[in-house]
Amino acid sequence: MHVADVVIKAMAMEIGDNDIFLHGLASPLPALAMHLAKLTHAPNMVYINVADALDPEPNSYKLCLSSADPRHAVNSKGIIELLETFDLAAKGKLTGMFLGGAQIDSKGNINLTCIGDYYLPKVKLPGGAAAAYLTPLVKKLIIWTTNHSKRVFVEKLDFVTGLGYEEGKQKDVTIITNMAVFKTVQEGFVLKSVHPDVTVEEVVDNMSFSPVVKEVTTTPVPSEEELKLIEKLDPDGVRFSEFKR
Amino acid sequence: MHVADVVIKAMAMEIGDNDIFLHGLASPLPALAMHLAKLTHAPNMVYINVADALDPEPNSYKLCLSSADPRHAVNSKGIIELLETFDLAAKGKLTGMFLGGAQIDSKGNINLTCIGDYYLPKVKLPGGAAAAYLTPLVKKLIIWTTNHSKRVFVEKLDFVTGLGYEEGKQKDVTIITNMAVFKTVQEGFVLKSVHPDVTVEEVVDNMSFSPVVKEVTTTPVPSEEELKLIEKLDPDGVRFSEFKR
Amino acid sequence: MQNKLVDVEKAVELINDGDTVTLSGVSMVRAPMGFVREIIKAGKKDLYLIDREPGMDFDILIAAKAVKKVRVAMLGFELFGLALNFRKAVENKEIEWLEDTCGAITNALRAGASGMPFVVVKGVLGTDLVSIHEKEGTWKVIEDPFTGEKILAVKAINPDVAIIHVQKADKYGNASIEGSRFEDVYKAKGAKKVIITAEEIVDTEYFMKYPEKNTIPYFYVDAVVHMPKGAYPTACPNYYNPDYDEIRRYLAMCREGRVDEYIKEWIER
Amino acid sequence: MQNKLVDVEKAVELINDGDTVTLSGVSMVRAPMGFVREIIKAGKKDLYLIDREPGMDFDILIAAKAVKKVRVAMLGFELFGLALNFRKAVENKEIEWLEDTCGAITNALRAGASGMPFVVVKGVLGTDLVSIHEKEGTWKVIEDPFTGEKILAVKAINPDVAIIHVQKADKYGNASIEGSRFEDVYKAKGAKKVIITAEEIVDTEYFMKYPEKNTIPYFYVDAVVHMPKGAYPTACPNYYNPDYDEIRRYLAMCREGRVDEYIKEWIER
Repeated sequence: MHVADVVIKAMAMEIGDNDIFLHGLASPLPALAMHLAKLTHAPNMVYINVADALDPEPNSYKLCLSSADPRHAVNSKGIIELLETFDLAAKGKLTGMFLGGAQIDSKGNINLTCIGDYYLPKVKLPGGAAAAYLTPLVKKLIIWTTNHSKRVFVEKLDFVTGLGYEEGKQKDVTIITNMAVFKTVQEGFVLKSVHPDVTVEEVVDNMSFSPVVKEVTTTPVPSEEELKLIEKLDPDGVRFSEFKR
Repeated sequence: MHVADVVIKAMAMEIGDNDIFLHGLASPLPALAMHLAKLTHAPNMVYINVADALDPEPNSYKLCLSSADPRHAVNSKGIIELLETFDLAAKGKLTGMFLGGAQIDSKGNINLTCIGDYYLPKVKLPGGAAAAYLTPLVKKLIIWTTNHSKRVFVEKLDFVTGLGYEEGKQKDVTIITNMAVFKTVQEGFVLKSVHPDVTVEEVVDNMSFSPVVKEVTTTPVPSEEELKLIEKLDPDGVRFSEFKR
Repeated sequence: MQNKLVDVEKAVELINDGDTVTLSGVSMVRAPMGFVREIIKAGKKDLYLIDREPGMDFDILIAAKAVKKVRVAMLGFELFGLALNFRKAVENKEIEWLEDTCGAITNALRAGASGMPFVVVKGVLGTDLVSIHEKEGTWKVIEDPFTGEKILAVKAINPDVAIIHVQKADKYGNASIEGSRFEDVYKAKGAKKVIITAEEIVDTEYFMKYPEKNTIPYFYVDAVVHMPKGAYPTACPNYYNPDYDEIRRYLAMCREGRVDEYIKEWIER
Repeated sequence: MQNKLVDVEKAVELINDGDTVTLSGVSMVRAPMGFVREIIKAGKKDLYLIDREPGMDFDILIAAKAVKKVRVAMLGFELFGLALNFRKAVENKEIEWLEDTCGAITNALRAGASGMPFVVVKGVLGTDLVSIHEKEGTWKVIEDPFTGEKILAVKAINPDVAIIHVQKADKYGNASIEGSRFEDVYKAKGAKKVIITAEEIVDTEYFMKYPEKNTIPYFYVDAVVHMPKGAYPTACPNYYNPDYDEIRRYLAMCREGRVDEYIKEWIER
């Protein structure tokens, strides 16, 4: 089983029935996780994507290389301008969003803007997209990286593009990597589970700060049936593109 | 010739080619004036009405009793939500609007709210509709009344619902009644023309304040052809409803 | 998606006495008259009605003593004359009223739909409405933080309930307004609860075929009621025109002091 | 209505060096690539490009030295990697940049369309973007006049020119975006000049038959250009999908330092 499928399953498990979820650009894993959740335990989840589509029909859906590909709107039930989804967020009605993180700190804050100084960047990253706006507004924030490393998990961000854990706020922050699943809560950056064939040590060694390690389980993997669903939604294996070989 | 047709012609003459005009509820005279202008001297005028219609086709148009009647949208070229027209006004792009006035003062300010005190009204009027919002924003404000009288033309309004002349602002304020046409300019409330068979004396005697009377002409009347156009747009004579017999 | 298709008696229970309520349509077009009848039947009280330019829907609710307060930019019957029950209730101080202006109230509804706490609106300054609303706490003159210019801040409106009559809806609440939308989409998106009454219940396939016709998606909606002729005697574009004679009959009975009789006959019809 | 159908060479004259320009579409969908080519051909300079999440359109304009400044929430090629010319130009300080966030920049465009000088936007506070924008003069943290709570005020964006690629337009400028609209309607309604490029020129009867398909009415529009395949290699919904191979070929040539060659070949094609 490819780790992509483990990540997709882990993402899907964060989605509840009746949640409203959005995925943005460059998001094949979230797109599949949302479908997987909706096809299994969360049939009433509201699925909105960056192709402005509401509930694209999974039977006619095929994952494409751009997350905004018009084929991702096929047989959807409505057109939801991204701005309308942002309005939902402002009203406190957007449950969840997925965001990447080029750098992630121990609060789950993320940097997607630049490496180095903003005005003199060493690397200009693509930019934070919806991060600054949505991270303080959603109830469930899922941050993912397929590059679990010290370069990603840093002591201090070069730029705070998005907010992770915020004291006193009802906000569930999950970090899902190619090795493990974390939650940021009041007590810190808690390691919840490691993926099959990954050790806690490997996870911790590849971070510049120490996560809280207490009760660690193994990340559940998708069932045969779930794998078939994923495969049917993504026959071309777009989901593997983010993973370095 | 009915005075309604004189009023319609006078209204139409205020409309220029390339202007963007809106009419609201209870506005059969403005509706016909806008069509008349567009069919004659202002073919490029943008016609927007309270039925959310853009440029309803005059050939299929028939004036109905409610200005928002869906038949007023027949064969229009687009749906323009009223809010979009208000956005145009905020951007300074709505040229003109027609408004009634239950009371009108010597600046062309209007009251559409109440007779007597706001909190203890003697008469609760229907309300100002778009007056407070649009009167400061349009370039051409056309106020009409079919009840030229001392009760309408008052020294002091019971309530300022909409603004007429505003010093230093590019705004052409025209008042059209069943007797005459006025403009409010820096020097005052100027009588421009009296309708056929009306004397200047009658006009002035029926006002609680004195208009500026200098060069007064006779209000032009619609031509035979124009009358035919009006008649074709309003075969049921809805335009006469506002006039007391 | 959950099936939200219910009987009208069930849907009306979503409204609590004292709620702020907004209704679809403008003047004699697409007012949710069928549902208004149910509100009266159910004996709802103390409603705070909010709309840009309503008509018979508001006037008859006032006549039926269901209303505590009204906020509108205009409320009348156009060429047919004043809204008699509204006028009487205000003049006799039986209800409170707050006069608004179209550009401000529509922006307030849009702000509510957009999740903005308030919105700035041009125009209006210099009119007597400003002090009325400043007293009410609904408007405030502020300075543009970028230019320092005075501008009107208008608090968003998020009604407790929006009742929207549409041409087509599916049982999940996906709803299609055909023709003039007025502010109805904003009303729905900004309200805490949304009741859709529909001329026709269509299959969801209709929206899958024409996704751009889905003007109020299901997740905003709490109840769907199948109600043919649900706007009558006001119009429902593509379905029927206003019945001006019936509206005039209502007004004539109001003038004759027989509005109770009209209501009785209407709710028993 | 006046005939605004013009040759692309005529339409490109509407753009002045130094203008703020916004382009339709998102990432690899409905970018006005055909018109971008004309901008490069015409040798426009010092453009200030503004958009939520553009892609190849912005990157190639940067490569062609037409750009002075960029304001975006994200600019990249998704799974294909970074926008190399953007990255290089920023890192070498050849262009200025202002990072925005989707919710703020889209609200700023909507405010521009609505004639609001500014708009308040939730979220964002606490991120490092705030001080960047306060320095820039584009945002300001203010107090909600009704509640006293801190909230972000975002200045409206009214670009000098919006270039919008649509599926269908008539010669007067009535334009229909099919499928995802993104912020393109707001871009058009807020811009000082609007250029429409269209896959198909249709008769006005099309809009008279389907008035709700008129997403950008004629009075907003300054020029209409008939440009089949005008979004290629990005997608135009209902007409063609993105040509991922062509976009990868562009990126491969950029990586090999051959972007000038790509541009030359492209504008001579």
